[in-house]
Amino acid sequence: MGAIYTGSGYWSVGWWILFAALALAMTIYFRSLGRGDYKVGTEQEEFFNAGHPVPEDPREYRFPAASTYWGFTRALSRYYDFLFAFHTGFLQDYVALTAGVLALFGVLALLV
Amino acid sequence: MTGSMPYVAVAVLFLCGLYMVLFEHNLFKIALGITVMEASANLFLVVLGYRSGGGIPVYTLASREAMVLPTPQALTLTAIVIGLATTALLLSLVVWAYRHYGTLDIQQIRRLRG
Amino acid sequence: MRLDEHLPALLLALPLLGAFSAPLVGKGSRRWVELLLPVLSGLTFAVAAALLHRVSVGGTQLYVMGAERAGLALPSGMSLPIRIVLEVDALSALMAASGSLVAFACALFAVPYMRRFSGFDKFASLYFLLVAGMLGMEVTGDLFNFFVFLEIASVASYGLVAFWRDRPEAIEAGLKYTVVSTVAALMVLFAAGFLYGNHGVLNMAAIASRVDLGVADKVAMALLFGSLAMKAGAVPMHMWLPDAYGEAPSCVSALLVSVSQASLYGLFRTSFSLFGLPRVAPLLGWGLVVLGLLSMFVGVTMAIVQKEIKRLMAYHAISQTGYMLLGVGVGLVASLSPARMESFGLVAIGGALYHVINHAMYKGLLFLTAGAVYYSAGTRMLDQMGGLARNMPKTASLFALAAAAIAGLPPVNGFTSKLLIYQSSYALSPFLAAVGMITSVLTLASFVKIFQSAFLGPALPELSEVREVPAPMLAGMALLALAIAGLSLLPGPVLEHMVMPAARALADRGAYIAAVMGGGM
Amino acid sequence: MKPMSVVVRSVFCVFGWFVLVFGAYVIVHGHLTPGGGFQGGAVFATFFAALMASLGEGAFGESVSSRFLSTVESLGLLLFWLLGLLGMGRTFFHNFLAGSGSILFGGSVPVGPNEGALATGGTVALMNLSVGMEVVAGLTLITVYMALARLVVPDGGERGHDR
Repeated sequence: MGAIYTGSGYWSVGWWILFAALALAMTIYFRSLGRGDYKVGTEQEEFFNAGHPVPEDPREYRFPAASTYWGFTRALSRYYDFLFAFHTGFLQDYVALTAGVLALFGVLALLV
Repeated sequence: MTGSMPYVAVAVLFLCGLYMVLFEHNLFKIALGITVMEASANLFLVVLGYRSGGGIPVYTLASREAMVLPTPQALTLTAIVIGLATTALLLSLVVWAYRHYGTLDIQQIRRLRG
Repeated sequence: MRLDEHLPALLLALPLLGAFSAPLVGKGSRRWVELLLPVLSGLTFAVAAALLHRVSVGGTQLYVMGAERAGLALPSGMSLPIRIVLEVDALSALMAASGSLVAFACALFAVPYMRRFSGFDKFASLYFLLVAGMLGMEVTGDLFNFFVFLEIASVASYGLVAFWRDRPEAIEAGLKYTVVSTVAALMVLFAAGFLYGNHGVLNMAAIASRVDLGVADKVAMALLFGSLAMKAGAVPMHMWLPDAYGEAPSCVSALLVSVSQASLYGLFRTSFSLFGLPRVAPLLGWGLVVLGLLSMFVGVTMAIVQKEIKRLMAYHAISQTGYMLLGVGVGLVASLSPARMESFGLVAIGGALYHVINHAMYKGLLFLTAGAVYYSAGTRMLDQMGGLARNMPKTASLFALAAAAIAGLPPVNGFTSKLLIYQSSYALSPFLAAVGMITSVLTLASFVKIFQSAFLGPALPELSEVREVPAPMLAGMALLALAIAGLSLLPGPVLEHMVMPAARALADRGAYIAAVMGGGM
Repeated sequence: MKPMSVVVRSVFCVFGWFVLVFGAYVIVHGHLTPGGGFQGGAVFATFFAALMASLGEGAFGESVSSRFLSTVESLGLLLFWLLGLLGMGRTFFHNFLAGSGSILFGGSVPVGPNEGALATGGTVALMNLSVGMEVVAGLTLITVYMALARLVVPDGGERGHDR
């Protein structure tokens, strides 16, 4: 397997597959040991839905894409407010930004 | 001074076109602005190749030493062809946009954002 | 007549034949077009692969259109090339091979995919024009010819983005893309005019040998740099890209990734081969790095909140383009000193070019899987999907492979090229590598989002009738998956025989000039 | 479009044909004078645009179908491509006819100032012809579509969209 040297280390896909197979074998081994304190018919069998109430019908158990990473976007809400204000969907903003970057780069080039 | 006048005309035409694209709200005027910008590019190429007092760059008519450069004229013709294709496509897109949105105001054609 | 000498011309002639004959063939029956599209695309890929082999064995290939001999760039008594010259070095050949492979896969995919829509002969014609424009940009050695191919690719892509003309959003995306892109292409024309007025030539190698960085040269440099960066989709000039990629038919979106990379190729050529002099190298290099950082971060943070599957992927295309800009920018900054070039500059360029071909493959595959989901489930909103892995196991596993690749999970190919970029940009500044890693984590997060909301979870009753897509669509996707597997499992040979020669060809400005102008400059 | 007034119609019927002649002239003399396939073709197609503008769209739509125009367009482009391919003995687009003595524009160019010999130019002249064919058909097609402004989608819209 060909190794790639990056100057400060190397990457070889063969070694990686070897280690991944080793890790997989260990995982399967540990998993096969089972869990002794698991008891059928107690609260250990109940669902946990990230703190949300668990619906009665399992068909309704859904986590829609729109609320994925809700906390992440909430934490960065000021950054996202700016970003959405920036993406106006307005054609003339597109052209103006392109022309602006061209002009800025032209001025920089003339100064060098 | 007069030698650089064509370049001033190129710049003025170009800025007029850019102004139309940036500040007019009617889609047809935006399409016209792009055509004006294309015209300024074509004028620029033709002016580049011009030699004052030069002859016609046709082989069988070449009687003088100085000739107008033929290459920029070929470039201009190609650019005109491309400009025609772009303009035709742009106008048909404008027609379709009017059909779907019922308006020619670019500020109201912005369902895609964010 | 030796055919292998004519490979560069055949590379352009085959897609053009398809573009010209598709409307005529379509007069007979749709089936003929369905045969023509994959067959000619496959032949084009075969020609590109043969060209890649020939370049890697025999060095840079010149092809002078209409000359007495293919390699006759300077006829006797001429000090400057007068005809249109195709100059295919290792980088051009690599880009052409990867682009035509994606075109072949997308053509296979398009045959059943577009069967639900009318106007397939027009679609095929525009598709071939797009391929011809893309390949032309990558192999041409003439600046004005580059502009012409750029416009061919652009006009074809305007038509293809707005191909579903009964959808208002498609028309809107096409309209915006047309206006922005036409303005940018006019800037390329102005730049060609400035360079022609200053030097009297249009051949890129000849211009590069005469560049003196006067005012006209600098203006031309800025115009070329800015407009090609816009065509490649760099932030903050990226906003047409999610519109266009999101609304085009999926097989076109997958190909548009490669077409944008042809603009990226032009940007790299501008930065290295045309204007790569020490005086402006820091400006160009840091310009690429800044655009790259902005693209990476803004692209991925916008992607993570999207709700439409293709729009999300389109924002990722911006973010991944950032990696390439970063890698090549680091290489350009490093090129100022030979020691730094040797220690990490070439690695950075190699990583970036490796990422270019990796990205063409896995982003193409991602768009095709999105198209497959759209074809079968009939929706592109993530909220309306769920449990599709039960109905479409093959598509789901192909998606998982491509998602692992774009997120840079080892051992898939995306990791290899990102590793090269991280390591080399860390040598320039740790901040660059840190932004790259954060971007990679967020990329993984957003693809986990698609995978869990579209493919995992309980089966939805309204999607119970969904079936796996037809075999030609699966074949198109499997072709790209095979390419990903090859690039993942054989990183050493790929890097040694394909990518690093391309990186050296890009970095070696003198060789690019000498191939056309001869050694005695 | 409705037919215009009798003045416009009469003027067009008398003088419109000169546009055709001039367009054909520009196409055929493309290798001798400024102009060529695209310019001549554009002039030629102006005739059809003026025809539709002055006599109304009905005067045109019945006689020539868009299917025919599209065929002519493709044939012109394929001829152009074929002429490029025939040069492959040396290179793509090599002008193998120029100066070969062939009856098809194969004559040799006289030296010095002269009034221009039509039978020169080789494949350049033939390419002008094929491009002229393509441009006439293509521009007329564009004009027809734009003049009729007809919806080019199947009845009831496309199938297969998600909404």
